[in-house]
Amino acid sequence: MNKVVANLAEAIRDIEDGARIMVGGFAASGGANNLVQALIEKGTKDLTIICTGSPEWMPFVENDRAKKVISGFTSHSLRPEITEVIETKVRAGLLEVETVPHGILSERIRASKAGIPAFYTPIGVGTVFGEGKETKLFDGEECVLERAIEADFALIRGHFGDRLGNLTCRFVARNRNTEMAGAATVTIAEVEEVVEVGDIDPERVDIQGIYVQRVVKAPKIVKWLDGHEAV
Amino acid sequence: MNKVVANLAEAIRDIEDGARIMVGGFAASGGANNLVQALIEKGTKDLTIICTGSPEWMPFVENDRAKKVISGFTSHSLRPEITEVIETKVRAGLLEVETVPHGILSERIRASKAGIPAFYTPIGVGTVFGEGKETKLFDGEECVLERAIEADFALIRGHFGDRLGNLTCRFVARNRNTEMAGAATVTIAEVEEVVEVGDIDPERVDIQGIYVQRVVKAPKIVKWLDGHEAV
Amino acid sequence: MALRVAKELKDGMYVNLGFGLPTLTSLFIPEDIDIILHAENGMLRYAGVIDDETQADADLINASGQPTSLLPGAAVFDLNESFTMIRGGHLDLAVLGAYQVSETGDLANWQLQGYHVGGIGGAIELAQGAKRVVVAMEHTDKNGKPRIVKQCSLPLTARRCVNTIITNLAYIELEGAGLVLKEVAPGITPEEVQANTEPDLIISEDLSEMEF
Amino acid sequence: MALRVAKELKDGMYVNLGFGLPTLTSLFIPEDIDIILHAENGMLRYAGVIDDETQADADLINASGQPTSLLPGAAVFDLNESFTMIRGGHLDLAVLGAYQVSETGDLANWQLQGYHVGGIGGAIELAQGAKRVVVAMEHTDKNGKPRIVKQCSLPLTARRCVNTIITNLAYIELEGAGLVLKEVAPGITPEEVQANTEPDLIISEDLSEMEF
Repeated sequence: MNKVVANLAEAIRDIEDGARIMVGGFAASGGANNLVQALIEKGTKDLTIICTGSPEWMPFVENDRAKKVISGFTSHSLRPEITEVIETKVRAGLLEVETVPHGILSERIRASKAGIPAFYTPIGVGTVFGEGKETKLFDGEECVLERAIEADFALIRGHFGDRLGNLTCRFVARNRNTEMAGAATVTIAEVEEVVEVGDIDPERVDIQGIYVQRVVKAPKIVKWLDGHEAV
Repeated sequence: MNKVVANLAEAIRDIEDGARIMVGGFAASGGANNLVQALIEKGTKDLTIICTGSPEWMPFVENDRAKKVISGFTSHSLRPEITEVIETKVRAGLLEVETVPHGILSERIRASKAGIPAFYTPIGVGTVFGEGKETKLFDGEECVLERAIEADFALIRGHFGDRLGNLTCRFVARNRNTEMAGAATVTIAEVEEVVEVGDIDPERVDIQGIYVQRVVKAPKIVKWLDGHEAV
Repeated sequence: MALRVAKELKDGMYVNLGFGLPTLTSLFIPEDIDIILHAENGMLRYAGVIDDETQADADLINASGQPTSLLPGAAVFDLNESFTMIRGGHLDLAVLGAYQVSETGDLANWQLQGYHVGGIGGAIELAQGAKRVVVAMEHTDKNGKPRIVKQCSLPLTARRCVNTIITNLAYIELEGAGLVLKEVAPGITPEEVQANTEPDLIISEDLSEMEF
Repeated sequence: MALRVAKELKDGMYVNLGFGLPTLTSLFIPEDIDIILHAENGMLRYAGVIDDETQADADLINASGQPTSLLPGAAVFDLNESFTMIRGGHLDLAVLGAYQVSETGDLANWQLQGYHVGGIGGAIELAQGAKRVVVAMEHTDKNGKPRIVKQCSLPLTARRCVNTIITNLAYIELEGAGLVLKEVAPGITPEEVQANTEPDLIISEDLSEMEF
């Protein structure tokens, strides 16, 4: 068993137009920036991007590769001019957006990974986030039914990885990487370092190899929330 | 903030007759054996015990302290004579049992911790485990509605613990301890060693202090599945 | 305002300071008590913002994406665990920014009028999940219009969730009877607060001046 | 029987060996391939059972509660993560014991007739969640009655979940057409297998003798 592939292009070889893609990361931490860049270079389009916010969907939206963005932040939290650009695209029918609360998106992704087709939550009741959803009372509290969200590929970032697909994550780089691993048909992980089997402490495996199909070594790229890259 | 209490008796001081209690552990690993023993000594009765199997409910059932057992194994997996004793109690109306698949119990406990009142699952459809439950089709597959399960107290076991309630668990002693921490109104953790704040690596906190109300130092007691204690 | 918010923080509390302005509060927490700050991206017990980017670690950022550091007793975890904490009612207090708060405690803080895009982030879960919700905001918007309104005109984040409003002018509690003005900023009269507030305020019998 | 089960294990597979008899299989896994054994109590890539209790670590036990050890590349995790793996369809193969299997693949392996108590454990999730389910059991019960039946008389674990049955007498695949007898144990005739099986068996055209 060897899940390590030679390069980024091989890692994303079978991602085709129209695919549904989960992208890990939260602000500057844990983004699969190399895999995303490789996918932009490949020219794959009409993608549905499921992610935390602008750092993950920006490359796809800027390059007109996204058909739809499902995210906690479909606006840009720091740059109003980018928000205006996105809003204009949406009004022109060039882009579809679905704004989903961070934690509900997280739970829907985890549900997909965990074989839970749907769950109830009070989050969103009485707002646009609960609109049009089935409701049910639990102990007198109104709840809405939320569905698991699936994808064809998950692009995630780890720190160390081995050929069995076991990964560690640094500090808050865990963020959405842990939930997305295993929530898509194929999970592809870029890692800072490929280590020998046995090098990762069994108690420090943050993402178990069972959820990961491919591992590729790629340098850490840090993009701060305002868009500038770390030196 | 100091969650460390002086002794076992103080840790369980307010557990009263009729309480619903989650008890961590799976076979010989991670059981809150000291807290359970203290509760038996206190004489608290009519308890509902939510746990993995016989190692956790045996002390309560043997001493007639349990009104109900909710567990993946309500029979004894290795000792048929104990199974007969339990079965006799159930038939005599002295004990109520609810056999719940391990993973569904786990998910119901986690749901309680995570503010999810209910979820759907295909597990149990067409068997006694799905009987009498609401059903719904998702993508053509029949699923049953499972409710979160709550408790008044969770008795769990950690390895290291600090005064903020942060805990580590050794290897598979994570088992149900992680899910039960925070799923009850009050979570009480026995630990092998109380360490200084800062001694636990932030990346190795298995149970975050936010879920834990009390910590008490107590020696490790290993009971193997057949009932004998380790020397 | 941040100073007044900091006074809400008591020993032993688990607290989330939401995106933007409220994160400033972390700079004013008394050092002699244990306040455990929760960052929705996966941290408990983090410290203030690191201004020097060369000292920053991108894997130690707060929910606003700013570099920070961990205090002794910290824990890091993933987003799902983080929202288990929030949704499961494990936080004692959430401090949120707002565009508008209604007299019944409805909160609007995620989307401008007429937009399709918006940033809800974790605000909705914090508003519904925390045991107590404090809104910290400027009393009026940039056009001088009240942000405390009878009914929110902007898309709602959550209904009936706000317990306390702290602004540059006042400290207001939402109680069964309505909006109770408890404190005014130094030099501000209750009449000035009312003039900048749409719904009627109940003036507390023990109205005092804000202390920091 | 355990030897025959071991032949089902291929390089790269994630496999759960259920409570009791099937755990023996872990002793017969070829050393030159990567089979990742999953234990429902929270381990991936564990080794055989440790017989000497003085060498045992209670925090390194398999799902049957027996002491084991971790191989290089192992991971430990909690029960919830473990069942996320099982229910989410991440296991390639589950090998389970059984009291009865029906001709449509219904499985009964958790409770005896007329009992109120029983041990379902994780069997139901393994039966419904694994990509492929192999049952390993004695062909007949202690009274010589068939365990492969038209309809299970015992309480069901899960419906239509079994893909393959391996017994001391035979290797049987459950296909659309019915129960297909693929292999017989050395010295056993298809007629002897049929005589100990309640539903009619389809004899495979390439019926062979079991190899180990």
